[in-house]
Amino acid sequence: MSNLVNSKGLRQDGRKLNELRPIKMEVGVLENADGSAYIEFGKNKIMAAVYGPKDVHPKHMSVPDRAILRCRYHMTPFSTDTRKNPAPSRREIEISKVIREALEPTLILTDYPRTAIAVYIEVLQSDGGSRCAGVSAASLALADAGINMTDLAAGCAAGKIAGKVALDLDDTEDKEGDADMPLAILPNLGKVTLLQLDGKFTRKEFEQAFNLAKDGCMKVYELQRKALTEKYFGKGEVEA
Amino acid sequence: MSNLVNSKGLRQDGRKLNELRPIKMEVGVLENADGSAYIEFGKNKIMAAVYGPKDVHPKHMSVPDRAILRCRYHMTPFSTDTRKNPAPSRREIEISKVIREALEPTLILTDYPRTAIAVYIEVLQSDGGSRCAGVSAASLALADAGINMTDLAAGCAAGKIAGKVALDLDDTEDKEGDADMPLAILPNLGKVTLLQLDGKFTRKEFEQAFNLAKDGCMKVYELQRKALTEKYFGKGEVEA
Amino acid sequence: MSNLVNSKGLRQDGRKLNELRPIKMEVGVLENADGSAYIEFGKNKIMAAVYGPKDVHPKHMSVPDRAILRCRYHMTPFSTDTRKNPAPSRREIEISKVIREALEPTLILTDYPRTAIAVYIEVLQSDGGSRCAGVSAASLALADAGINMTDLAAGCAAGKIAGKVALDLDDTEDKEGDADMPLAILPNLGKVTLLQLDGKFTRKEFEQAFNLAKDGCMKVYELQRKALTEKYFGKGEVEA
Amino acid sequence: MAGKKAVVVEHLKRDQMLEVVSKGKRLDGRGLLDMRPISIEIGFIEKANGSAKVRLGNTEVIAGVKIQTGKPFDDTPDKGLLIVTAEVLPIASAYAEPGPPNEEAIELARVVDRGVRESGMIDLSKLCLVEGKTVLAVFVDISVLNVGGNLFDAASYAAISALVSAKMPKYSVTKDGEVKDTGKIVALSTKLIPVSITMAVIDDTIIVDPTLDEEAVMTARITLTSADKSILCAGQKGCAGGFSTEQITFAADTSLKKGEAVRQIIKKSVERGKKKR
Amino acid sequence: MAGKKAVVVEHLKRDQMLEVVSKGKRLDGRGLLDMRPISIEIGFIEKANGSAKVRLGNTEVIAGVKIQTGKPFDDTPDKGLLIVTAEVLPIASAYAEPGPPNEEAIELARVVDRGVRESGMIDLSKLCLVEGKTVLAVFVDISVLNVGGNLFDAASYAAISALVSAKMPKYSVTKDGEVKDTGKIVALSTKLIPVSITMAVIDDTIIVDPTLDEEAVMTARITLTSADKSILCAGQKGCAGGFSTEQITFAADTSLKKGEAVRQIIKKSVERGKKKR
Amino acid sequence: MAGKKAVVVEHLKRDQMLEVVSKGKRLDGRGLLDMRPISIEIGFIEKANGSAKVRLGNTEVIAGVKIQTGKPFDDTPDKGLLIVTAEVLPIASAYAEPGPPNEEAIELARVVDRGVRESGMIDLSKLCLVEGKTVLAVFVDISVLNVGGNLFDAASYAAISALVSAKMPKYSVTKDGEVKDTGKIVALSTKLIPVSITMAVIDDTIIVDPTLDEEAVMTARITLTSADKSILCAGQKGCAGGFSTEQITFAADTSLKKGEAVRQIIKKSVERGKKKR
Repeated sequence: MSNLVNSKGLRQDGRKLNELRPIKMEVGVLENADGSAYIEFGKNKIMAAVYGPKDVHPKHMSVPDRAILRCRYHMTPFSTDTRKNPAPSRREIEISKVIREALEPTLILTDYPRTAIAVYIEVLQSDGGSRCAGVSAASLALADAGINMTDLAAGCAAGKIAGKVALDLDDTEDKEGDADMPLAILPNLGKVTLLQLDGKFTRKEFEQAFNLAKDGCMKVYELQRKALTEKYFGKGEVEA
Repeated sequence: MSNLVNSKGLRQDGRKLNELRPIKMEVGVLENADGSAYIEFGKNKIMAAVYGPKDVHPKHMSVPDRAILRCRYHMTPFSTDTRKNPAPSRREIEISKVIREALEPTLILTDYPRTAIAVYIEVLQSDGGSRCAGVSAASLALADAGINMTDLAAGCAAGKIAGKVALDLDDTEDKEGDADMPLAILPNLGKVTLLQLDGKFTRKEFEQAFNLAKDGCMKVYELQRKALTEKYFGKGEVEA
Repeated sequence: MSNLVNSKGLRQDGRKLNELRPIKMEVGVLENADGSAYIEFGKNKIMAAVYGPKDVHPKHMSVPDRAILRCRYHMTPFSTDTRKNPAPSRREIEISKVIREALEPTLILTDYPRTAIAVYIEVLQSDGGSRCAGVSAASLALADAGINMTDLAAGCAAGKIAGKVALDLDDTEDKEGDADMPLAILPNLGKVTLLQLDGKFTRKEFEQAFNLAKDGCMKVYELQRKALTEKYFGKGEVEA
Repeated sequence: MAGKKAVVVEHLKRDQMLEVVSKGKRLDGRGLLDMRPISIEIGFIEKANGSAKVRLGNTEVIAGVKIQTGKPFDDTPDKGLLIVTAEVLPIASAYAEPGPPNEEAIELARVVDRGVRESGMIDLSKLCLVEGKTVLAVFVDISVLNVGGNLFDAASYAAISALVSAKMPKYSVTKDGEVKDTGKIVALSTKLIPVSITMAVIDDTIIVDPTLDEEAVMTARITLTSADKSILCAGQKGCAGGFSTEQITFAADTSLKKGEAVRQIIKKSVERGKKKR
Repeated sequence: MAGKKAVVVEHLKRDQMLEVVSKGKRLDGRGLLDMRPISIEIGFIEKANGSAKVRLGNTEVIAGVKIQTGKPFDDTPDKGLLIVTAEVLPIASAYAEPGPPNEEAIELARVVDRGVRESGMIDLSKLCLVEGKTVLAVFVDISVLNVGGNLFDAASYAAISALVSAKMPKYSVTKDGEVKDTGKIVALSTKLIPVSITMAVIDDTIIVDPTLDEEAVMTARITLTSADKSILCAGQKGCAGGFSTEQITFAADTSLKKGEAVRQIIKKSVERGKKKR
Repeated sequence: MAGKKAVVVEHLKRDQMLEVVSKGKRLDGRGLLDMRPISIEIGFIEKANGSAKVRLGNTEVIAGVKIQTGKPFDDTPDKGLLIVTAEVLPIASAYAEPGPPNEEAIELARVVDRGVRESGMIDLSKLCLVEGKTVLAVFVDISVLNVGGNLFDAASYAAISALVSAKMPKYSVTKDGEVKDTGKIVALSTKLIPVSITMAVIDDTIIVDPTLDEEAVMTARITLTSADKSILCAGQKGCAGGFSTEQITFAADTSLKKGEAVRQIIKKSVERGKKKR
């Protein structure tokens, strides 16, 4: 029924079920932004930038004892197989919200009263799992901006293809597969701050996928740390 | 040519030409609203709520010596035969305006300087005459909110079907009939505060329809008083 | 290939290559506006009005040491061959910008700190060259409003039809021709403040067209002066 | 929006206005039921199928009619379309802002639309070319050039005059349902000339055709449109005040009476327009 | 938007709420994993193909289902359409403003949509009439009448109940691809009853079905939808806080367990609704 | 929007900038008519039909080309569509806000569009598949990643490079007008490489390719696009200042001359891109 996994247990791009796609991260890629990062996650190509802390407009939106966090996840018209209408879709609005909520627990917003911190995530090319890669890039950009943080947020999804739980689905696997569960975790705080589920899991598969995605997040976290180290002490680009 | 009135002078739903549809009113139906009312007028099912007096945003819209009145008449997407687009139509915008102007003369807005009073009318199911029923429900909600008032506004339409002047047209009669004239009156102040006309009346028919609609409004007014009495002294629901 | 120019070198409406269409200007045509002007330029019929200097809303948009200039170029739905959608098109937004930039150097905006001056150009009927005619009318309206100015802005286009450089293309010539270059100049300051180019010119044709358009602008300028003189000393309407 | 101006007018002119109205007069010398002078210029927009520029006192309005082929609505597959829009251009008043139509402009368009539609002046079923597929769409776009009181009537007269004088291509339909422009020009077929009359209540007295100043102090407004000498076909009450039963009756009589006079003006203007062309 | 209210609640009730939760109780007397009373009225909107009015505690929601013919999406020419929208009506809360749906309303609609779609309760390929040309579009429009905490579950129960009880015309397709209403009424074919269960974290403790006050102090929220006793089909974590791994596991178990109870309530309500009609 | 920044720049750098320009130099060491370094990466977006990432100084822009079937406009039934959009992404500058394109972004898109369209580099009549029914639509979407002065040229080079290197499916049309993807990939047919050159006036002197700081003090801007060595095909003057006649003449000459140099860079980048793939 599905040719997503072959007889050797390999996926269409040759990966094993528990294998991540190739990942590349770079911190500090944009000149104007206060902080920025670029991530390639399989064919996903995503740029994240942070502006702030800065004044809030309109003023009555500011909060006396902390910064407000704004987040936009946005896909460029050329990022998808069929051209995407430039106006923000309902999907983009929802993802902007869950990403903001995934990032907020990492930030010490009370250090910046009455200000706004804006996180912009631009998907230049998308290929399944862009919200997870977006979270990871945005967290790097926040660190690059020097915002006080208690942890990084690292994102990775797991799903089900051809009846099997698998790590990090690409576009085809997402569309033709059975289920997808994007996750973001805060490795040091031990918290799950993004979790969504599309598709059917038995109770057991749910647990398997959750653990697999968590492992993926930890690998992403290692690369994030490497990328930050490279930026501040090394040559600035990391590949997995 | 038209089968809206049969040989016995009865309409498709069995009503006489000068007969209202069944009416049900209830005051204080919503928990969060400062005032609220629910009306069934034939198959119309309408919820009205009042919030305020409250601060005005943006501030420069406030008026130093009185409250501003806001009004939205809105149809839910499932309220009409064919699904209604959720965005406000020009029709809804116009009706919101004429309803606001029908209600305003009943309110002592000068008692609430620099504030806003918001009236929201939600048509859950519509069946001809919804603007009149909406006015009546909104007026009850204003009373329920304890806003200082000099009168209630009571609404009812009269029209022309099969060449005959008739009270309170339903959807089919409105669409297949010859004319419709929605009315709202202030019974104690003796004022007409809503009047519209769609369709052809001779001068005499205009007068007949006007008087018939006025009689209808008076019957609605009696039910409004009953509903308010029930709410504050009795069991809370009235049927006609 | 093209019948835009006949064997005698005349255009479809009988004009020579270097001839303007009939022009009519009138200053002070609208009662409410602080300044206004009407122009007929061929079949173009354009009304311009100025409101201001006036308070800026929202306030934070105001500039402490000068007035801000706002400009809207707008086509009525009936102004074009095929009905124009009433919503502002990208074309109208662009033209509004270039017209504002064409007018701004004529105004002593520092004389009106913290205020706004609004210029509205309404194309009632369009026929090629409406942006140039719009600039000319707007400049008259600004003068009529008594805004302190150092010069008038006079607009006229030149283009290429049937392989020949020609002055002041009409709609058909614009669409079927090879190139169009709208221009606006400040005759006394000797500045070009609007220039656009659509279509192919050799380097030499560019120069010819530019000079031809400049001559056209000078003729328009003479009519502008006449119209202002007529308004303040004479009978108020000028024809060319 | 008009708040600030209204306040000023009230303080300066309110008493004065009430006084003259109580004596049966108006500040501009008119009688209570007199219209201001009406001038109608037919065919101002040559590129439109029909157009009219109307001056009613110092209110100025242009209406343009465009007739194009289009698709019918799903629930009326055998009828042409009538689409009326109105915009108070920002050139027209210090209180008009550019942008999408606000509730006043929407009400204006819808009241004009109602007069045209409900009078039956245009038989929409005659505008059907291929049932369910191709019909004629009649766009009536109204642009207010100068706001000077009583936009409803000025806009209505402009729209009606533009429609009555409209010309359009004659279309033919081939056997297999293709619509072709025959190249011939015919008049848009219209019956009746609906006429709206707008009245205002000032100091409990009804006046016809209010000026901008009168609108600032009126407590209620009513527009009643007659299809002919004896038929009323559209109505709209406005403003945050009310009418007595007697005032409604009086308004109905007044609309029929004054409407007939305006109908003659429109007819003559259209005739004059025909000769000019 | 809800900022001001939240602050007040925090100061007055926060300590109190944390205290009772730490003792395994709730301010309204419920146990930590108890739902509030659920009442479901089927068929409230007679004109809709299906409808349900749901009361969950003091949250009130109506969902209406409309089924109409339409065009399929280009990339799924053989499938019907499912379109879910949600609006928090301005009557529902002092913090709800009229206007286009904000991010909360969009998330609400999309989470409900996910539960319906991913459970497979509706076989969209059965809603295709003419491939690439005509399919049935199922609109599920959700209107929140009163905001009282846990909109996700109330909206979901309303939508599911409306769908399960929906009736629609039976269409036939002629040889040349024309779609005709046969005049017969059939039920919308549905399999399964997906049930969402929303949980919140207060003081590191998981509670089920939070009230408005509890939402004001919760640090994180999760909605997990089960397709049946053993299958999870949709999920959404919300709010600016997180869950531990153990809490996620616990939430999954809780969703399956509590979901089955709610499933029975929905089934009974739909049965009762059938008898009434 | 850029108000505050502009003020700061003026006070700090204005005098300095005017001084060096008066000596025929630039703050960054360039000569008056020198472009900053240009780097063009072809094919950065593998999923697009064509794409290019351009760096011009510290301005960074990506353009993606998507080619899809669509319906022609009514008035050009035999021509394909060219649609150019531009967005200054909010990552690109502290002064860029998310939202629908403002007038700057609209002007940017339209000036790029004009260069492509008026040069005739794409023969739109070759993109017609079935007259009046199906044509190819070429979308050129431009995303500005970093604002560093002279967006016009950077955006234009990105768009042109993306178009020149674009590949697309070969379509065939069956006898009864059905469009089919043959599975073969062909290049988008282009003639010419239009090149825009943007110049600014500072202290009455013309400079080429202004930086962000130079834009803050320039009094006028002009973009002239050449189709080849000797033909100018598009132009746009900007900013609230003017040009003398001599300056216009000089700008025309400069555009043709500098344009030819940039044309070679684009050609080479596209060649290099072809080899890489």
